[in-house]
Amino acid sequence: MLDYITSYLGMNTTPGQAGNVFWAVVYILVVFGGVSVAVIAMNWLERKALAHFQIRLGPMRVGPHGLLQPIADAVKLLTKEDIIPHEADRFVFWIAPLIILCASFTVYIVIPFGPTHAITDLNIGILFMLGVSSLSVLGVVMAGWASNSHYPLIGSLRSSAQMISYEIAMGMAVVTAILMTSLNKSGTGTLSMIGIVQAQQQQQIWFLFKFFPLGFISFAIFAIAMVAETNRAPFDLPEAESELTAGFHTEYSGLRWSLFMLGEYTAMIAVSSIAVTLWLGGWLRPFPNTLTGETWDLVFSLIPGFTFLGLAVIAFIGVKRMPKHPYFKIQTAGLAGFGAVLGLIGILLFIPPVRDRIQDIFWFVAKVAVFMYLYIWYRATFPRYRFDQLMKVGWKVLLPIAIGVLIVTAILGVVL
Amino acid sequence: MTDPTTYLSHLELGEPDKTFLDTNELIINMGPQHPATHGVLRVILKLDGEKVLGTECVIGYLHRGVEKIAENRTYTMFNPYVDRMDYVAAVSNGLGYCEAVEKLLNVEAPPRAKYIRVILTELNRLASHQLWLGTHALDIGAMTPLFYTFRDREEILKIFEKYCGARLTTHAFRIGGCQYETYEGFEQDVKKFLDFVPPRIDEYEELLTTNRIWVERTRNVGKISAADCKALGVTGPVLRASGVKWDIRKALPYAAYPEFQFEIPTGANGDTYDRYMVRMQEMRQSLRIIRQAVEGIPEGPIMAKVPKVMKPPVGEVYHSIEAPKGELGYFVVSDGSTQPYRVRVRPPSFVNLQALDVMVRGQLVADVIAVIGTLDIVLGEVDR
Amino acid sequence: MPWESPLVAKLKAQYGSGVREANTYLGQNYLVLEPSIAREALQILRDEEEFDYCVDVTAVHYPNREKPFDLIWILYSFARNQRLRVKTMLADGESFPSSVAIWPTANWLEREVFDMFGIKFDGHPDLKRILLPDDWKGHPLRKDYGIIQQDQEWVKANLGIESGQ
Amino acid sequence: MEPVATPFFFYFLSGLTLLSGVLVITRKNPVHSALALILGLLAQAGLYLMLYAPFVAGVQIILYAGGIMVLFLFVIMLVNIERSQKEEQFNKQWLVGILSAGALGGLFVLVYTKGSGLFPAVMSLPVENNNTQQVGELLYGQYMFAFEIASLLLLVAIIGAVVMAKKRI
Repeated sequence: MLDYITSYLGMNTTPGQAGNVFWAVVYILVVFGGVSVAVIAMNWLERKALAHFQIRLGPMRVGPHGLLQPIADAVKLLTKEDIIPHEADRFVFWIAPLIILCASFTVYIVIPFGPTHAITDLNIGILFMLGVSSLSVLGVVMAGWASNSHYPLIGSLRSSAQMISYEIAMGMAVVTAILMTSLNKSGTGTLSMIGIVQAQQQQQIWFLFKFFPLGFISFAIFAIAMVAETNRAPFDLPEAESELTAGFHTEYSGLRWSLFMLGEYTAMIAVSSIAVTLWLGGWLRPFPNTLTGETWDLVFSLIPGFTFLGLAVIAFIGVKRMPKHPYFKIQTAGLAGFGAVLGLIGILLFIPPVRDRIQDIFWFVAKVAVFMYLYIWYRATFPRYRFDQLMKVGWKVLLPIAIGVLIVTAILGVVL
Repeated sequence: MTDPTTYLSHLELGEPDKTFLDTNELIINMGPQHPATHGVLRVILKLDGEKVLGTECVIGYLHRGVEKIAENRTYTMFNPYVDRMDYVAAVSNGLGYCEAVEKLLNVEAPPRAKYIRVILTELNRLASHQLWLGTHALDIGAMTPLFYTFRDREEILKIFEKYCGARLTTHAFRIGGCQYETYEGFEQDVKKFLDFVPPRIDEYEELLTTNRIWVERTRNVGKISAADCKALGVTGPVLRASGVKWDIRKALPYAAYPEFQFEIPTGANGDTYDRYMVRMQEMRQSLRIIRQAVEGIPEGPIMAKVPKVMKPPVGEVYHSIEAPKGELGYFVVSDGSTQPYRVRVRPPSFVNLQALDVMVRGQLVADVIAVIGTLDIVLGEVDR
Repeated sequence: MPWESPLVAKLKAQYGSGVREANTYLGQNYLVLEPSIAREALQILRDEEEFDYCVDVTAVHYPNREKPFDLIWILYSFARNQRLRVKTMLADGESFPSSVAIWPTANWLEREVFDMFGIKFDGHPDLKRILLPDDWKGHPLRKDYGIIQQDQEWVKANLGIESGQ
Repeated sequence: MEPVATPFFFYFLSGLTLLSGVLVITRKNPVHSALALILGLLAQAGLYLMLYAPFVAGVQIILYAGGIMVLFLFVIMLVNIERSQKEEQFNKQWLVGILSAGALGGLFVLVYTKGSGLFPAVMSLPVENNNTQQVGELLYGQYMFAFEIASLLLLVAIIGAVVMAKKRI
């Protein structure tokens, strides 16, 4: 048994491909837990960052700087009364949030956090991701219909029309990136997520910069479409509260509503991961081809550790700036403890074996975090599109450009 | 509640597009409880898909009978009531009423009082426009301007609070002048505000003016021509955005306005974007007026000689001012007693709201929200 | 103080004694017209004299008079930058031709006059109450309507409370 | 990777497909039927995966479960469900039904008993890794003509839909 467990450590592949059930389960648990924690962190960060965009403080009461606010919210949501409208279709009403949640989480099976850090590597990886994430439309439609009320129904119709429309432009952009994997000496492309990153490694270029500006345009299309796909501002029409109150989840409350939120944030992280994998070199560190050599490797491998130490320092500065009143004693201690944990992680990341295994994940997560921040930034900056304008952007702007880029990329690939 | 379809009976509604697949028109109720109707406005929409075929406003949910109250109060007692109509521009309401009664009494406020009135009214115009901008942007989906405008509006309310003790329903003026002399440091406060606010207005404009989504959401939305504006009696920024250079402060000046120099900003297309631009420029013009007023404020008394018990001679007078929303008129009839025989308020929001139907026909549901926002109505004034 | 102007002269020439008064009070001009010619005169004021903006339509109730209602139009001309009040007197229950066809803005304003005074306008496209509920009884701005008076039946039926009187 | 518990998954997925098929025709509420149909399509995708056809499985999920069924649901949601619930669920063409069911059953039995000669006894194990490439090569090589005809047909259908639904273009 122990052999079965340790044998995987020597293998240079994902647990899924190695057929090692134990490690696969471990990875699933880690990814599931990690994503849940990330969603909670994202929730806090969004409220905090949005508040600072809007010259507010955001949550400040629960825990130091509101760090425990998401937990308090979660407890509140779990203990809230669970309301199902009288005329609702109970079964569909009940299953809709689960479908969204399952669709968003299943996607993580193929996301490569590192060359071996993925639950499995399917050879249709990207296709699988697009397919499964398109299933969440079903959840939206079902939720809107099952509520048996006008506003949710209109919200879900808008939402699913939007998601289906943007899926097409998104798919075209993805195909452009996949096409780029095959433009090498041997002429073999791949749909596998790990394979795509490895292709970028072999070609010594992030696809963002390949055939400049073609790679960049396709990336931009994807970046716009993915915001629409996740129903976030400025494409948050289904949830346009000034028109439709809360869109398809108007009738939901408590735990079920929080499942929708969990699904939304999970999907945001998932599509950002696709963008990172396809265009930003996945787990590869910045400048892999210009800043080469052992020294640079060392320098970049130290960055994760320093990042966490830096966060710890910020936490300790926060401790110093806490009011000295005894009322804040627990909060101050909590913040100091949080800083200490961050610092400890930072120090752990300097140990060479850990460092080498972790730094892939660090770079991947760092790139995804940039996208998460962009989501918040969009939300603070942009007004909302109108429905016909949204459709116009999707069908008349993004789709033709995406097809054009695809064709030009294909021609360039044949010519060069 | 009455069946909403009965309301639509009189409208000559457009017919839905006849196509191979016929769609039915849909009648939905927006409000009175709806986040985007700015209070308790109820709009009944007749839709073909998302296209608006016709609307009908149902108002009166906030009716308090202000005009009836006026007939049962003395001239002085009625003064605070007018603040409750357009509660985001209470100072303007008070100015209009005080000047109307002064006209009836044939007295004139002393110059210093007039200057104080201009300063406070223009500050109030700024506050009203800021509130409008924040809520209008929020309706269209931009959250952030709301907080920026409220931050700066706070400074204005602080000045009001220091001047008269109230922030919203100020009751700042009395018939014949002002009750309070400016507090110590009033001019410094206003000047500090004048220096602080122009970059903040730039900040709002940075977020919206050239924002592509904002422009697309507002340009060619809720268009109304100058002729329609005049026919429908629409006044204020809505009229000016349609290209009519008309402002009561210039056309029929009152208070100390003839002494100040300012421009009347106008638009060309009469769409929501133009109205936005007009109001933004009006904010800057207001600052210009305030600066001139603060720098040129004369010394002297602040109260004209008015009797304690006011008994205006028998007669009637109509006086109107340029409120932030448009022409705010008071028609006061005196029968020689201490109580007004009749006070009629000509509310700009009420008359402007009538143009909603013209502005949204043929547009989409989302535009209805944008148009309600751009009309800048306050339901307290619509329903009185 | 009598008001002399070409406009008044023209109207007087056309209608004679139909123009009962043309005065200026506190610098504000007003005309008092006979109800029989008022509608026509309003049309002339807009078409020929450029009073293209109807500021307000309102009424005043004088219960002791023979014709208890003053119906008042406040007009403005953009071209002349001039305001003008036009008044006419109506008996109780007498209706008046609607001016919506002249100024569309009169639509809601006339509805409000109907709501508050009970003056009916013939030819109004949709004459019904505007501020008060549709089935309310009484017209509150008439002088014989007390300030705390309510439609007790309506209050009881719609709000489920006893009227506070 | 070696397949794990193949017979179990085969019977599980087949059972699921059959069950959802029965549900599709027995549910009174059309939305429930559509949901059952989606379940069946997903189970079929699993079966494709077991046949080493991951590309087909992925396309099945994207197109059928994610795309076409959403459109189905759109239409069903917008029609009046109360009316359809009152209508009689099965029509009276049981004779035709029995005949066709019998014919299909007979065919199955025939294939099961006599079909051993038609199929190879041992199936050659397909290569999993370049499945997608093979599909692409077949589509754009051998079956190019058929593929293009199909795409032309779809284009005509799209234009037809637009013309029917919109008066002014």
